[in-house]
Amino acid sequence: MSDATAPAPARQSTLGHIGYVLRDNPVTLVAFLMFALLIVLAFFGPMLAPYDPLASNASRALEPPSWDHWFGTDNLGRDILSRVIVATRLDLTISVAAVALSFIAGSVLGAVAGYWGGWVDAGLSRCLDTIMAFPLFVLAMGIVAAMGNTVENIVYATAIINLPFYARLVRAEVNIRRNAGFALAAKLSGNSDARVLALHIFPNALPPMMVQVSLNLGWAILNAAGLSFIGLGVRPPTAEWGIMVAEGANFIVSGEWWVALFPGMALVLAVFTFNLLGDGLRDMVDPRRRT
Amino acid sequence: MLSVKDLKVVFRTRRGPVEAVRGIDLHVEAGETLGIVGESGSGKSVTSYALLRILDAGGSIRAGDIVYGGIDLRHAPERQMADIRGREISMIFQNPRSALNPIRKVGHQIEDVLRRHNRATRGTARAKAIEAMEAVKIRDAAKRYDAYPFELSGGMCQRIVIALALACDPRLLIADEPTTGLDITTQKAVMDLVSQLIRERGMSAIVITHDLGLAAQYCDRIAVMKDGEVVETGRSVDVFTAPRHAYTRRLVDATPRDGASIRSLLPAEVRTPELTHTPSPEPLLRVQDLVKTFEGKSGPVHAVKGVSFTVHDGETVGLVGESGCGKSTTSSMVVRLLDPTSGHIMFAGEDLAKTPAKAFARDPRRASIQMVFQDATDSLNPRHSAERSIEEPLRRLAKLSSRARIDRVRELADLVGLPRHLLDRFPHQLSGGQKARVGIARAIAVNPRFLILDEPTAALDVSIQAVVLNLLADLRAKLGMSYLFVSHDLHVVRLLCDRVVVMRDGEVVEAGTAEEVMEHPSHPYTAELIAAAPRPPVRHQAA
Amino acid sequence: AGNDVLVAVTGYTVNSLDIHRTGTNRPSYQIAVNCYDRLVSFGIKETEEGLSYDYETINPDIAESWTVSEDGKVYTFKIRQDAVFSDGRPVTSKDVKWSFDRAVTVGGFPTSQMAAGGFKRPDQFEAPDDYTFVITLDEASKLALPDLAVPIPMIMNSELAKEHATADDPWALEYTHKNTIGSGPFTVARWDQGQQLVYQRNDKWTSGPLPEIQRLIMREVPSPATRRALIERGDVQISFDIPNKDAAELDANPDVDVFSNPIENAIYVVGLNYAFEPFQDSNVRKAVAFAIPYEEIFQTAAYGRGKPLWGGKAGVTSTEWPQPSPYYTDLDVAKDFLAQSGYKDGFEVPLSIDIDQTSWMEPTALLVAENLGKLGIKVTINKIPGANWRTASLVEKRLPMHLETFGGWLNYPDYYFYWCYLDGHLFNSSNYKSEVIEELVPVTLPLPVDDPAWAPNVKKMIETAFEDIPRIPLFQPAVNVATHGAEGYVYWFHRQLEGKTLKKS
Amino acid sequence: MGRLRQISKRVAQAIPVVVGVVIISFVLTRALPGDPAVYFAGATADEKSIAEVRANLGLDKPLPTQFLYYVRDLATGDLGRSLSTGQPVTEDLARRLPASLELTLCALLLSCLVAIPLGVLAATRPNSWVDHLCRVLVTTGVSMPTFFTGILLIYVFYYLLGLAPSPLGRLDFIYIDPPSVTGFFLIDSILAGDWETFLGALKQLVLPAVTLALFTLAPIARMTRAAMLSALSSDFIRTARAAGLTWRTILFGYALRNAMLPVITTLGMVFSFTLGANVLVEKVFAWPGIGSYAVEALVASDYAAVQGFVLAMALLFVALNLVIDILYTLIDPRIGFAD
Ligand SMILES: Nc1ncnc2c1ncn2[C@@H]1O[C@H](COP(=O)(O)OP(=O)(O)OP(=O)(O)O)[C@@H](O)[C@H]1O
Ligand SMILES: Nc1ncnc2c1ncn2[C@@H]1O[C@H](COP(=O)(O)OP(=O)(O)OP(=O)(O)O)[C@@H](O)[C@H]1O
Ligand SMILES: [Mg+2]
Ligand SMILES: [Mg+2]
Repeated sequence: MSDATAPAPARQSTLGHIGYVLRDNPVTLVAFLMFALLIVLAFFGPMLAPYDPLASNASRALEPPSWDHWFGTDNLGRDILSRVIVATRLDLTISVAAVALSFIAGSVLGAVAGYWGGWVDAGLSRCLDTIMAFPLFVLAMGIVAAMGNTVENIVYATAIINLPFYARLVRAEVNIRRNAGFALAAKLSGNSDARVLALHIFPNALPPMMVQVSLNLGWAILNAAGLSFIGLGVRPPTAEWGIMVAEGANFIVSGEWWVALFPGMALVLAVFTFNLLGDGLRDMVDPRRRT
Repeated sequence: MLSVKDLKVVFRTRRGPVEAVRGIDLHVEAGETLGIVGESGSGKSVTSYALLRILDAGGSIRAGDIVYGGIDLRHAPERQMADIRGREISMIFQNPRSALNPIRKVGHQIEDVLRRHNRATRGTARAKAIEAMEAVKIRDAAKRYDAYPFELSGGMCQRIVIALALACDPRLLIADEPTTGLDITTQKAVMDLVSQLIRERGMSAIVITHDLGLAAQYCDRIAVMKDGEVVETGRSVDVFTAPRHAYTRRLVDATPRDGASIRSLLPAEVRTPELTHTPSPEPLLRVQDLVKTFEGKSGPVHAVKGVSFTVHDGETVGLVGESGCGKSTTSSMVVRLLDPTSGHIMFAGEDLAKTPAKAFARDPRRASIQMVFQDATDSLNPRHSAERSIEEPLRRLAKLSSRARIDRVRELADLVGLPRHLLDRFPHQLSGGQKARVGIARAIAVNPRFLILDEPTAALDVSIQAVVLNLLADLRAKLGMSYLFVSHDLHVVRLLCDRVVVMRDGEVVEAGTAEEVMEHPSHPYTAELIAAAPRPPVRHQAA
Repeated sequence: AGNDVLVAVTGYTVNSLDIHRTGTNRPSYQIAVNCYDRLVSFGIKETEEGLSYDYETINPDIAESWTVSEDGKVYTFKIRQDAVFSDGRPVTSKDVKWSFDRAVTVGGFPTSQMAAGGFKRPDQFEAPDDYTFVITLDEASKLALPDLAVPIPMIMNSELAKEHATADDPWALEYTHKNTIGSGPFTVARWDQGQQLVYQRNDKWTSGPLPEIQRLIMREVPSPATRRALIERGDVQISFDIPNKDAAELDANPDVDVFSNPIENAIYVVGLNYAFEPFQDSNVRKAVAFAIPYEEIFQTAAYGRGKPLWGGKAGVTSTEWPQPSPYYTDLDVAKDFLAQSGYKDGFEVPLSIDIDQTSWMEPTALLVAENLGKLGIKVTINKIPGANWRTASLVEKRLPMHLETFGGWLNYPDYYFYWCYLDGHLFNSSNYKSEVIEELVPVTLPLPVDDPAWAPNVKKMIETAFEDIPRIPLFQPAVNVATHGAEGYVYWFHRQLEGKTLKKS
Repeated sequence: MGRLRQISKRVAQAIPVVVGVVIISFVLTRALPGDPAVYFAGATADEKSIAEVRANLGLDKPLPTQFLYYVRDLATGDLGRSLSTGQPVTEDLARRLPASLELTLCALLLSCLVAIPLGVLAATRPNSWVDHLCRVLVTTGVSMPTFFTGILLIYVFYYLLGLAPSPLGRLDFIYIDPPSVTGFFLIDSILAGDWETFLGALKQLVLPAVTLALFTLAPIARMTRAAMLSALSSDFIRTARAAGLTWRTILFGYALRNAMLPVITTLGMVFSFTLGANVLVEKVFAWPGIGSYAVEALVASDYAAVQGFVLAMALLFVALNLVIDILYTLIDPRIGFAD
């Protein structure tokens, strides 16, 4: 079509674009609303919690949900609602920190391997293969067991097992674009290889990575919860959903379902939110989705 | 035989319904070949899909009648439609390789169709399929039967697609751009085959193309489409020699042909006098014995085997040849994106080949050699706005302040004729011609002395191609640049270039002035290339 | 399952059939008690909690009678002539000698347990004829005879063992690791490591009335919730070593019988390590002892199972052990003590717990931490994986504050003090050293209980331990067992399920 | 031929991975905090007996020497002896691996049977409510921690409803293990013609397999949907439609087969991932598999067991990749020719 007749859609504002993405897909909208809720809880949780999440009260242990304690109390008489709310911050911190770490490290390694190829690529691929050859959860267990179960180590372990996914993804994305016209054009414009890689090629790998990020955020929480379940999680009395479920699990059979159910629901909801967030996030960072 | 009345097709999209086809009338007589021409997006493909009711999800026929041999195709039940497809009406598509199931043997794909329409049983299928393959002149059909699409050349794949379409002896064949993506010589072979088969079997056909020359050569009648409407129908020769509609005229004008000048491609209304450029005898670039050997998976690939040519200051040299002959590899080396295996690239007296490609980004001579890429879409960063893309070399090479950059970008936009309000758009929001302009603006932003154009118009419609070619000619005259123009289209090369270099299999087979090479090719390969290009009838300059 | 088959579930896995082998874990001790006989064994008595072993009574097992020399150093046993191994070979004193030699030679746990009774070298054991066995002690000890009734000095078929011995493995540890060669009431019919152990009654057993059940299947089910579901629904007849909470609740189920026996000579304690500077201050230790919320711990960690060990009368008047300490929960008193100490403003200390024992340690630690927080002592809880736990707490003794438990098989206070309060001894995880106790324990340990010096010595030890309070007693734990359709469960000091008394009901 | 070369190349590529795994597993086990000598010396061990145990275990030697011994033993196929189970590691693995594999494979099979049709359904109706519903359903599955799902299922189906058999591992005690041929109870019982045992084993398998399957639905369904969407929008589908092929042939014969390639890759990843997730499920269902073995070994610093487990996993992984490559070449003729 010629210039004169070309329909000229006005460029949408970023906010307008986000608005569109949200309206377009009801599931994404719900996911973003839940995400907002999680963020609010993470920031203001301690203020919103009705009780001190750590205060025990042996005389009111294992009470079912009531007006005083909406989610009931646990075996030490602590308010489960408060603990669930306060745990949000820690769980989000673990997953965000772990994902951020693996995102950064994986991006750098993957981009370098994908762009320069050769023995760097071969070496890195073998290393990643080696990591992937472990059942990842078991590897995380091993790392935490070896380094000690602190929050930092859980974050590191989670980051390490997530790393191959990012590195591979970025490697593939960079690899298909390293000879793309726009990369060559950027070189002609006087960009060094490193700049071309960092400023031109890598940002184009972001949309698929956003999906990975959101999946991994959920996965990181599950991972931490799993570690807690086998006793390698964060330390008590810290409120953390995984530990709460793991501890509550023992009470289900005796009928005290609320001890595990509510933190479990919070866990499921958070992971669910992150998993659903992916497509929406991708659409937001992808300029091609703008019309 | 087929008549279409007031057909309207609507797509549901993000921004509301799009009327892709807005009430067209067509009819095809028995034994007749109808050509549908028009530029990209004019609704040619949608029309053909509508005929077979295989529109994409979201598309629907809003109004109109499609009657084929007395059957109302618009309202026929799906079951009946499925029987008609392939047996009564069949279709071949552009890009033959992707039109075939990549993981199924081609013979089986033909069998699937044969058996679907009860033309063969399990026992006879193989023989029938081989027969169908032989009908499209596939040599060694029995052997090719077991081949997968990736094992066949493009031309061979297209023959398979044709065999698939003709396997059940349909009475109407629809060919949607059957030769795009094929080599110029293969293109001719395929078109000759199709028209021969149509004639032999007495079928009717609809040939869809954006190449007027091709349509004129192979069709009895032509319908010209624009923006979802048919603006003109008539006998091929009439449409070409005496176009009635202004749009048709513009299209005919823009089609490169013998004896045209570069300005004559433009619509008469906007034609300005051609600016002259005078090449100086000083050599600017001298390429000597350039060799490039790639380390391929199965041994070395000799992509370029010792190429030498010279470009003078202010001159345009055309580099022509079939796909895969080493044109792009040569230009990549000259523009210093690729290191040659051996040879010299003397530019303004210095050997550029001495500086490795890796380090050339920071070389002071970087700004003096630039390039416009074949695929405008691919060459623009999808995340950068047009402005940002044009700005990039200014920022990196010219090191201008941000104010000066903005001014310069606007100046460049005006120079290449890109409306300023398009500057903050992303590539996917621009049309092909607009993207090409962005690419050109970027390449000339730092005033290079030498510009390599790697098939800059290959992905464009003829009318946009005409505009871009004229733009390039004007820039050359205004800025005194030298061009190396890479192309496989001899007509285009002749329009723009002073001299032509013809390549084949990594070697230069012929070089000389454009006139000489076109009129009196000395190498048989050149002659073959020239013969393969479609030759539209010459238009009466009356109008 | 037929009428003579019983199914029991536990949460633990058996890793060897031989208690003498290095690396054999505690749950595997059940093989020693079910498949082997000893020279003597403890009797069984009726208690309010049901049947229990009787530490006071020592019955013949393989030995039909024994005599002790005047000086208490020489023990002469007569072996029963009708006792046979499960392969039919008669049990002789040569087998006893070989088994004892083995126990004192192989090293590790068996050897040190034997040493506790005074059995240290093979030359102490003699088999003058086939049915006489003589033990000569270096010095008389009241621990000698009871130590012969613990699982370690079991009697093995030495002939059979020797057939499987090699130069590298003279004690045939490889063979007994996977095979039982005893004369006990059961043999192992099937052992699927990690899944189940199937006992088959040994019909040739003569050391007691033949067990009523033919087979006893021990299933390993790691999840306590699943174990609980199984026993409640009656799919299994016995759930062994169940959590306190389940015990409390299963009690309410009329179909399920729950037996909770306080473990003799065992205490759950908070250990305060002298290597950690603030705990060298006796006022700090007392402040901690007064700050611990004993009742809440007992209710949340033990669900009231076991015996409270706090709030006792001041001054030690009895030799009963364990007995309540004079400490109780009073934050004001605690604050006073802390104010008198050099750590008025509190301090920070990690409280370490064992991952394998979280069920009681975690709630306890949380409650302790919460209350100490009120004194200004900032406690962080540190979970240590099981493998590391022993190294850190007992071998390196480097945990400033920790939860600990020790249970002595031999039910004497001085035996407990020997392990837990003597400097350098394994369970003295507090690095505690008191002149008084260092002096008293070695002289008291061999003394018979009726020796006039014994009771005063023991009282003095207890007094010192309570005053210095390096280990703050919390409560005496119980071992809980639930049955559903089975009877005859007997509580044993070794805390293993003995099959010979069980039957279906 | 190209494919054979491709496969042998793949095997060759696995060698550095195996070497890497050997090294990492060694380093990881030595980095574990516990002192196995102390742990296994027993309750009342003293310095001397701990030293004895340490010498027995060869832990008194310097690390490089220990590594050399380890490699030497490996070369002879000796994985050492697990301290916590007391068995040679090879025997442990031989017994437990089939249990894990049986569970994992059944779960994956179940998952595929549900997820692939779901994905196809969603792909044929993109952005419809069916699509959204599928997405929400499978996402819910993957959002539930497996141990939570497992416990919930036991509570509902065993404890409350009494529909499921007691979660007691692979076979209730009223049955006798089938004679071991493959180690897979389902297969072994069929081979033995013992249908009762087969049913028993199947019943035990249902809940854990469902638990795992729920967790793996999402990646498979989503990949199927994406691959189907892109396959359905390819040119060859249009050709097939224009040729009048039936919708069934197009959907299953053409689109699905092309979509299988990425789905198989995903399956491979899900498989190795599931083997890891097994750890938790096995714990909940008392499943005597390799996952729970690894957890116990890790917590007990049981060097030989951890090393053996990791090595077995790596080899399994390599084998799995081989199988996937072979499947790939079976489905896609392009593999092994063009890269
Ligand atoms: N699936 C679709 N959804 C929305 N709009 C569509 C769809 N397919 C085609 N269109 C619109 O219909 C119009 C006609 O498209 P069509 O493919 O028929 O053009 P064409 O003439 O075949 O062009 P070309 O030469 O590029 O193949 C275009 O403007 C296009 O944007
Ligand atoms: N990186 C590479 N590795 C191996 N072979 C290559 C590489 N790049 C190009 N070739 C080969 O070199 C030959 C020349 O390629 P080139 O791209 O220069 O052709 P071309 O004339 O530009 O063709 P087209 O008209 O299709 O663009 C081809 O056979 C191609 O397969
Ligand atoms: Mg088209
Ligand atoms: Mg090219």
